[in-house]
Amino acid sequence: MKLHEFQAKQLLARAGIPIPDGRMATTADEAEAAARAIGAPVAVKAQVHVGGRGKAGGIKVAKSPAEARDAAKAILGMEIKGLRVEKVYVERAAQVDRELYLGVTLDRDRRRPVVMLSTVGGMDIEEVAEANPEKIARGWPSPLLGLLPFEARSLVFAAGVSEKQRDPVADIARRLYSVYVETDASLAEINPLFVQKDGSVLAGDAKLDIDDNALFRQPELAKLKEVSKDEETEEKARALGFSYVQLDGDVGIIGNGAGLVMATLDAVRDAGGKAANFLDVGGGAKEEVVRSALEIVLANPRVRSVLINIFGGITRGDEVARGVLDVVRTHPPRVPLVIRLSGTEAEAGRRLLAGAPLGSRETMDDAAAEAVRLATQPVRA
Amino acid sequence: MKLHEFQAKQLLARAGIPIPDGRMATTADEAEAAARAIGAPVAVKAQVHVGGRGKAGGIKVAKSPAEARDAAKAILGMEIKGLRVEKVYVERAAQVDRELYLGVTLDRDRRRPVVMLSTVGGMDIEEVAEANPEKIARGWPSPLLGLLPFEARSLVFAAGVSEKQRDPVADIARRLYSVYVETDASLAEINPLFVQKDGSVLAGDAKLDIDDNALFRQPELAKLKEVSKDEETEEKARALGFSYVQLDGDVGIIGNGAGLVMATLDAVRDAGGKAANFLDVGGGAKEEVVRSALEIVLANPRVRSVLINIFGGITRGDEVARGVLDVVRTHPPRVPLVIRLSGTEAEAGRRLLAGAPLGSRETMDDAAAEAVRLATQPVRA
Amino acid sequence: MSVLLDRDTRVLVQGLGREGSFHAARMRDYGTKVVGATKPGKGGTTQDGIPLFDTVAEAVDSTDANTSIVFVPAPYAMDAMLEAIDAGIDLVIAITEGVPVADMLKVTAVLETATTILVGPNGPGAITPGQAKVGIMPAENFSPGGVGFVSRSGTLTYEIADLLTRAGLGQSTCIGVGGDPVIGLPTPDAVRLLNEDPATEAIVIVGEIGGSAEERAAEYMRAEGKKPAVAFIAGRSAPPGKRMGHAGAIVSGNQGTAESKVRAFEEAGIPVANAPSEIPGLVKRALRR
Amino acid sequence: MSVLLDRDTRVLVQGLGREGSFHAARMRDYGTKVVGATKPGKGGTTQDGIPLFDTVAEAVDSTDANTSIVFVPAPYAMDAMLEAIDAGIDLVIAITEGVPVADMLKVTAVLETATTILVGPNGPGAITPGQAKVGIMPAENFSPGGVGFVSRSGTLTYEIADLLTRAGLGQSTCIGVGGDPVIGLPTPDAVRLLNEDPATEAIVIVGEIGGSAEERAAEYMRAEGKKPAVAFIAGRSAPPGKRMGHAGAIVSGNQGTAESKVRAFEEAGIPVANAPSEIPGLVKRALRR
Repeated sequence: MKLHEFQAKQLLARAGIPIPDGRMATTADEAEAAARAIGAPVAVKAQVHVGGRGKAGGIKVAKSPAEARDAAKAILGMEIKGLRVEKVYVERAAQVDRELYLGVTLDRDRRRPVVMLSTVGGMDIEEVAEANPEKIARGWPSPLLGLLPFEARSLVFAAGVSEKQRDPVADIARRLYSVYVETDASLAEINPLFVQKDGSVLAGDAKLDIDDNALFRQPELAKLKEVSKDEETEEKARALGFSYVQLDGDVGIIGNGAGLVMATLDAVRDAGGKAANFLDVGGGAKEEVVRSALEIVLANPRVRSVLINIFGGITRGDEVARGVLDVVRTHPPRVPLVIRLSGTEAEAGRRLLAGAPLGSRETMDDAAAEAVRLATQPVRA
Repeated sequence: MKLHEFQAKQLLARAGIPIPDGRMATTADEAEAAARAIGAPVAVKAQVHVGGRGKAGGIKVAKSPAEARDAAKAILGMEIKGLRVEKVYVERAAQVDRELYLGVTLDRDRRRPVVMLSTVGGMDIEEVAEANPEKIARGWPSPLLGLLPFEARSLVFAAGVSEKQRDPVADIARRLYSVYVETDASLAEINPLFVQKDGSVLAGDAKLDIDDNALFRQPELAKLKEVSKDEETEEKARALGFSYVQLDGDVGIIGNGAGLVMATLDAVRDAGGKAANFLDVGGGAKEEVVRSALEIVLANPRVRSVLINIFGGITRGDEVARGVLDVVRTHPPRVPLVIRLSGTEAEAGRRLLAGAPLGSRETMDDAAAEAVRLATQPVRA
Repeated sequence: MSVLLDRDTRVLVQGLGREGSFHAARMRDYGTKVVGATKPGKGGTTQDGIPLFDTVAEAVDSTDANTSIVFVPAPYAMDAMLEAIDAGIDLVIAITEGVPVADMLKVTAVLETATTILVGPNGPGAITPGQAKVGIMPAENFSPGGVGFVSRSGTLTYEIADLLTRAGLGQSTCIGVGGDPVIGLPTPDAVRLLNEDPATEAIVIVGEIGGSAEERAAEYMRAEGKKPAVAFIAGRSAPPGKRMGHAGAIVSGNQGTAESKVRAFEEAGIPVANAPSEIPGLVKRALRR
Repeated sequence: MSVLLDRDTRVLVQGLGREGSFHAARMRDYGTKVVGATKPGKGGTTQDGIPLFDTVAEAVDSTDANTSIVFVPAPYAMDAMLEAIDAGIDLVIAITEGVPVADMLKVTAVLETATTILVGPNGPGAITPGQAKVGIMPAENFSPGGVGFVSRSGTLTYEIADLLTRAGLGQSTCIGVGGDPVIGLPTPDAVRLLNEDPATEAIVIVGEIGGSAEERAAEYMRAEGKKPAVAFIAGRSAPPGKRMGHAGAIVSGNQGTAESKVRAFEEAGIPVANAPSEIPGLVKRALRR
């Protein structure tokens, strides 16, 4: 779950990390008032859950409250990577001398958090990571001890932070690490971390992604959850215990188990088609589950055929078949269905499906090929 | 550093441990008002930094505010183990069904904290520990992980806590452990932990000793430090960097290094005498240090001779001798002095001391014997 | 011979709720020795004929359990795993989905200094066909034999086991390592176990996009491989930057892409199947059957 | 031969303040190889001819230091010890007084899985006379020989070393384990090192009231002792319940009393001196000289 910059900054400030004075605004009027209260110049910044808003024009500097009003007018309602901007954060502009990068995330291979610090922060940090990884100093604190003072110190020396900023940056690194731990974050990032002309250090931007699995113990953060329009379907699926990702093809996919569904997507592509979505129904595939899954998949107007790939494990294949039959008979879908059952009692299941208004195939490859073929046919009236 | 019950209970309450409603009082009037506010019956409890106040009459139950007034009048000003009671804590009386014991302290041998839980809590827990140690369940949480839920659960099962109290007691154990860690305690104890007639669990008493070495990072607790009259000398010594313990003999002792001073005390006893104190001046033994140490030792009217045992290590023996000579000449002490110098340049030191108004001996045993002999002579006019 | 599980495996069930008791029964049906279960407060009683204990330590004392399977809900899973590790259980298999990453970081830090092997969480468990099953996989799809099999995925494991079984290729031990970003026995470690197992003649490695476990497994096999291996990577068609169910399947930069994994296996001389259906053929060719 | 320290000891000083630089000079005077010191921000420069480094890791890389001595103030001592452990230093000797117990509990928990030996804190350090001194003891009182010597106390160590030296009894290695309740190398472990050291012919164990380290050392020697030992316990005359300088010297119940310690040594056949002055005689008798 992603937090907005202003939410993340509040958490950083609570942990003692210096941030610029700032206010939220949802209208141009509010933005102007905020700029007046804070004192110009200010930065007016789109609050959306995607990266790259700077390059997309979502951040403007305003020299006066009136300019802040204009900036907010321009940014509010703008679309960034398909997301509509509904809030801006108005913040006192920093006297930037240099931009550092500071981030904490998971290093899967080492099974430890990794703290990254670089003196070449800012918008192009991904390119730095790619082209000059040595410019990013890394440290791997023990999850049992936290980021120790000597580790933070080693980082600022390794990154080559200037003498004057060493202590404050090491201090901020330790505080950011605490935020990472205390909020169950999967990512905690300050980029850029400003060094101002007077030598002071200030969080320019802040990113905080929270581990969804830990929201049960982060009730305050869970309340901040926002579902943007294009995430509504994924959210609906999640509420049903499904995992859904929208893609840009036309073959709807339903399966049980993430790996199996991914393999199904691959099979569709290998058959020359393109999947419209990823949908993992998780454990079990009874009637109700199949019906809800079909509803979600068919809500996507681009879907022209649906491929159901179920491995009857503990759940028997014949039971699954009965569930699917029930759905198909009572709520006939608008596009052709192909089902492939495997595992326990799959043959019995396939026998039940014989004659039903859907295609049944024995292997994943055949089923994918059939679903792709059906997607290219004219839509039924 | 010891906290009073009421201070410890505030910290427990802050950590979510249930405590009875209570108020502080320093006069009988206040105690009566407190009892009225809380609602009788109440317990009126002396707040002094010693154990065993219950057996000494420092706790009285009052059925009405008027009784609370009388109880406070009786307890305030009373002496418990030499300490004058200046505060009482007035607290709603619990409906006690059973008394448990719960404590966290250091297990030196295992180098881990030890959590102890027993269903035979109350005033005689020390005797239980002695006679029936198996009645106290123990757990040793990792200092890196804290007291984990399963460890708290194991404790309540091992101690034989009744079913209804298992979850609340395990919960209180984990919270008490957090208090122990967060306050840098050397001891965190709830004894008794009341099981009330309705089955609820409540901290009857609370004890919290804080590691003096950690007070630098516990500013809130450091403020609670109280020096009682009989601790004033020890406190004064501590401020000078000395370590002083009052004993009940008549040979004053000054030495450098805790082990050496203890050995000196032993030597005095082996020579048939009794030490008046333990005083470790720590590193170095220059003039000023010797003077301050003598002042502290001689403030004890029972002292009839003083034995100074200094190991000249990095500090040279001749320098120490000069320091002692200066003091003896400018501030002649009221009782005879015996000095024993050893280590670096000890012989040179002894040569300097020859002829000075003090006894000088080459070995610890001889010096102790001489100091004991002098202590038994009539005091000089 | 086999790895992790065999006829002497003695299983303790942690979390005998609906799911736990269902699978405990299935494991017993398979012949696995289910010797006890923990249910705090119910110690001394039984459920479905399984002796219950208040704590894992007590259960181990009474039953000599050497393996545990964890079904407790995610918020309590870390505690359950740490309790099992603390009690000296040799093998802990965690089925629970949705364990916070921070909890798993603590658990794996503790594992570094313990003798316990943890498989999972968020996996189907492990099975040595014909000997013991400690997991939730449908046993029908597995058969005894010489193919060792490591997978990050649940149903895909069953699918591939089914394909292998139908092709006459039985399995030595199948290990579902789990789909989470932080797991107890990552793919390279599981592959190492099979590589060193005399009963395993060939190894099937089923990976997914995300992370670099497959790359590390390929690297290990290139350096130390004693037997033929075949790989499959699910998610080759996934667009970068999208999560596909497993939190682990986040593609970032070049690392963790299907291409990077396929290349790593190819460089290690390990053929990569384009579809699960190709796996049995590749295994047979690798075994020169 | 000797334990902990020898001619190849290469010392890094952590905390080159007033005390640190004073003792660094004394150690060099003794012939100890002081190869560097940490002073964050001063890396690349020197102080009193000692090369300075920003971090312990850098210092180890540049100097091959295998030992460090910690003088940093108590609030930062845990960090310094953990930094040295993290950098793989073999032996860390912590002089610092007043380290919080909670910090030491963390450090000793980390030590359990590290290869580093920590001596101290709150002790005088260690010395292998004639080879290396890593500590604050006055070197004049020590002389090379065959008596291994473990003590919880500072000046008492010097006193006894002085007595031994005057009696012609040189020392193999003297270890001041430190007076705090939680230390890196408790007396029994230090005794074990000396017991297994071929250069040590006899062991002197100087204890104090409080804790049960002496009892455990006696137990160890009873079971495994390969050479004669002599003990001394300071604080026999201390009244129960009083603290005598060292926080460790708290007598609680029967454990940790002088009586309990003396009895433990006597049961292990180890003579206990009534005064430091008796120690050399007892050692000579034990060695049958």
